[in-house]
Amino acid sequence: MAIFYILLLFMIIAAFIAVETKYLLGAVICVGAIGFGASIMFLFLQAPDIAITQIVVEVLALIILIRACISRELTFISGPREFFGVVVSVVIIFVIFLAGIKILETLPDFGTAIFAEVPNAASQTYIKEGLVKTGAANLVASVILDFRAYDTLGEATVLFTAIIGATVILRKKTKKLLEEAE
Amino acid sequence: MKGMTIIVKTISSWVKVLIFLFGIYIVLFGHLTPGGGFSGGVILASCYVLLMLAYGREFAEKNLSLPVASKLDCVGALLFAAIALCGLLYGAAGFFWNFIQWEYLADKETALHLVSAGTIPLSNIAIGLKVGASLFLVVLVLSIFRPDMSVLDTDEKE
Amino acid sequence: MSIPLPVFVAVPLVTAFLLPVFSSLGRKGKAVATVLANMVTVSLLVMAVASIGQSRVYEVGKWSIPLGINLVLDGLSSLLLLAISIVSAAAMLFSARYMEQYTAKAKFLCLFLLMIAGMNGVVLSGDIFNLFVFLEIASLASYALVGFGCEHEELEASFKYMVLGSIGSIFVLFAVALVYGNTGSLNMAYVSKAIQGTGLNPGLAFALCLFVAGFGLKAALVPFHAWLPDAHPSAPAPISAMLSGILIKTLGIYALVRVVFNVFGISVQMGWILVVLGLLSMIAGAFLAIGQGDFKRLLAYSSISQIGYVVLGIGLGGLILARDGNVAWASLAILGGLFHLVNHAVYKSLLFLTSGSVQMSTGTRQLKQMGGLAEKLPFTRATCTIASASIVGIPPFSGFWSKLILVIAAVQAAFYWVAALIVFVSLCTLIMYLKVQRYVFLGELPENLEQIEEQKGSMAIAMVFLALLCMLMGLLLVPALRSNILQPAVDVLTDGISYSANVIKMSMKV
Amino acid sequence: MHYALCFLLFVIGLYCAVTKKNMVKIVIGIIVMEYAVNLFLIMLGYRLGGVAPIIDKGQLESGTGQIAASFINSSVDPLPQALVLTAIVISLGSLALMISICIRTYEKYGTFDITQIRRLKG
Repeated sequence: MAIFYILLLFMIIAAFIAVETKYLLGAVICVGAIGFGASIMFLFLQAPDIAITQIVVEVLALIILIRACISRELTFISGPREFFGVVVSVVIIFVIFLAGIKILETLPDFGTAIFAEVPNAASQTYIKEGLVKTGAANLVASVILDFRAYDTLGEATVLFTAIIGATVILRKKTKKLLEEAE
Repeated sequence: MKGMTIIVKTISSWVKVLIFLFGIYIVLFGHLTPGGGFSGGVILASCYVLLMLAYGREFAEKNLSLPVASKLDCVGALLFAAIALCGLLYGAAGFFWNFIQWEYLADKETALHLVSAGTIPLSNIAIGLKVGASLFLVVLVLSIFRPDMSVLDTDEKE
Repeated sequence: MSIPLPVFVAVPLVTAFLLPVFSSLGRKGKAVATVLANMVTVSLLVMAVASIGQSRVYEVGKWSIPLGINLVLDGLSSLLLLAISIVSAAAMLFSARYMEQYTAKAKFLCLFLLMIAGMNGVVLSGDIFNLFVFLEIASLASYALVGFGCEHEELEASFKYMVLGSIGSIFVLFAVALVYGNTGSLNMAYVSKAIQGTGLNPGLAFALCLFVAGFGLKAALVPFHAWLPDAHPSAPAPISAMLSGILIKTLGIYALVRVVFNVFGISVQMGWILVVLGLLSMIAGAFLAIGQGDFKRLLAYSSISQIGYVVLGIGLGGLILARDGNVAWASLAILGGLFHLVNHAVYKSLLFLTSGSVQMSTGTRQLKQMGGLAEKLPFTRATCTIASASIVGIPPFSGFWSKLILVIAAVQAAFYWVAALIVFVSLCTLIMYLKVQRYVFLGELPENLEQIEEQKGSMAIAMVFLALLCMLMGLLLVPALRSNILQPAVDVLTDGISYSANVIKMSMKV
Repeated sequence: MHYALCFLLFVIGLYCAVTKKNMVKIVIGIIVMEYAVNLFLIMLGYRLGGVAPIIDKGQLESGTGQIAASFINSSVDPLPQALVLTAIVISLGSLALMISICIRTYEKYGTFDITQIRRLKG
């Protein structure tokens, strides 16, 4: 149990450094630290598929982010650090954090999963009959690709849209003069 | 950008085979061991990105050029949509109906074998192909884009 | 004949996956891609008209309700499907000719079809996480399409739109996580059953606020409207017609209404929140729009105020329903709101298409640099006048009837100040569109615009198709048509929570 | 208490995305928010002393092929893991699009600072 606190604190400190540092590359590396902390956290939360995906997606995200800010001369963020704005936002964060504690009390506390209490939750049938109904031993794969396969179709489309969007925005010649059109 | 030092190049030339093999293992055994279409595809993409970083973009382009990668992306997506649609046509049952319904589902001998989960391994392969190709495509497109706009004409054939 | 529901999403998706293959085949490939895309949108229109007014449940993968995902077609979603297919058919037809001035047309058509598939997925889905996934598809496609021209303004507008849109989507995802944490299921019918059972604890109330904030960001209601006045003008004309005409309605208002009325159940406070949001958007949109010099920015601000009408109508209906349960009055107000939603989809997209054709001919969007285009662009002038007449609310056209219903509903429910505000804002809209007519079409022709000529071909057909619809929409109120198009949608909202009972009953039959 | 720390991470991301002036910093804020929501979803499904939801030879009773009772009441919830797998790849997709817009804007404007990119009114 204590490992979760350590990892969460590590991630919060890394997030705070990422937000406040003036050195752009440093901020990107702190985001990498949060990602790796999250992936270790997933391992301890018994989610191996997510840990594998998270680490490798984290590596690719780091490469994409570093691509955006490494080859730029402007690696330092100029401009004064206005003191008043920081204090106000820290106070707002603290208030929202307190409200969050009260709101998140209604959830079942950390160790007890929700699907155990709810009488006919879907997850109970996933675990009991997942192997019989879909034949997949990895229940997460059976949920992704058989019980909720429509989500994964949406998921593949999201990635497809993002790729086509990135290619469209980074294309070379964007406008043609009208007479050249026909 | 001719890639990194000789040490990185030699190591990455050995390691790339292992990464690729590991990615294929994760995709194929997705329904038995942790992993699956997404993790395997991302690992395949990271193998190609390693090549690109170590040897520079031209080398990576020779292996998997931009038009080929976008074609693979579309083929993977179409394969996955085809698996979904033939669930619909196969006895007009359901959109994503698992139509390879062997009787193995009930008995236990063939339960935990490689070919034991109907359409799940097929869609794992389709998703792995698609995620791998499209993530490599993203990193390639981002690295090709030069401010002086010299390259990147994927479709300026008009 | 009952069309299997996933076809509405699968057809545009499969075509979208095919289109990038055409992008490298040169001019012949581009023509084939355009024809294919137009065929898809027209077939979607035919399927939407064929399935108007029906209601059924489709379980994906033949898994019963709590296990798998189910697609729900009821009165409200068939009305939205119809509106989506009308606007996208016209915009696709328009973009066949208009997009000649941009490169990478096959990729544009692919993103356009993905946006349609995302919107169809949002309207049909019966599962909140699935709603989030398809909401993400439609928004990602629209972020890329807003920045399609890669000019200075377009890139900055699409970045601002993307940042606010992503924050909105993350709010929705956090709310879905909270709902799953409190109720244990993701299916809308089972979630609303669990909420009726346990009542609204603080966690679910916070989830409801996050939903309202997330979908409000997508619908550009006033506190969250910062991105709309930049995103819509800088997008290419068919895209800003789609964005303003239908995207903010399906991603924003439909999702908000579905979650508030059918999943959480309307309460007096939520009714007041919707009415206040509607009023704020209505007034702020109108005031900001009057001072605009840019044609499309004026249209974008007027979209914010018209969205305020729709949210006001539906919020008023919800308030009446929650406060004193008078279903007749509430259904009249909701009828006004929904009818205005469909009307606004038609004539706002027509206005953006006309602004696109004016921009393509004259090359500028500034009202001050135009004038006297009446005889140069006869088609555009006729359609723009029809659209302005119906948005302002001149009797024979459709806009008048929906505003009339809203005013009657407000007066009937003793909200006199709301009715007064509605009339006042429609006066401001009148001033706005008189200004547009004066600057663009009347007045003297500047010398540098002597030799411009009208764009014939598919652009004119699309505009005429929408203009005809503007005139005929008034017939929707005829009892015969109303009872099977508008009334089922209103009934879905007025009987709120029993949505879950209907869905489970329908799924039992299948 | 774990949920509250996760929510704090979410709020830090929101703060960074809303108040920072540098484009890459705003993108970093959005990524931190995505991480926080993914973590929150997985923590919802966790069970004390739980087991990963993967059935292998050990959990199958040899004779009947039924799943061992110990696995059923100690397995972690597979549903949030399926949602998070989708959410991770969605966040990577939107990150790629945002970074491509940032790079293109940097090429046009020469800076990442949105105060200097204020061509648009309103």
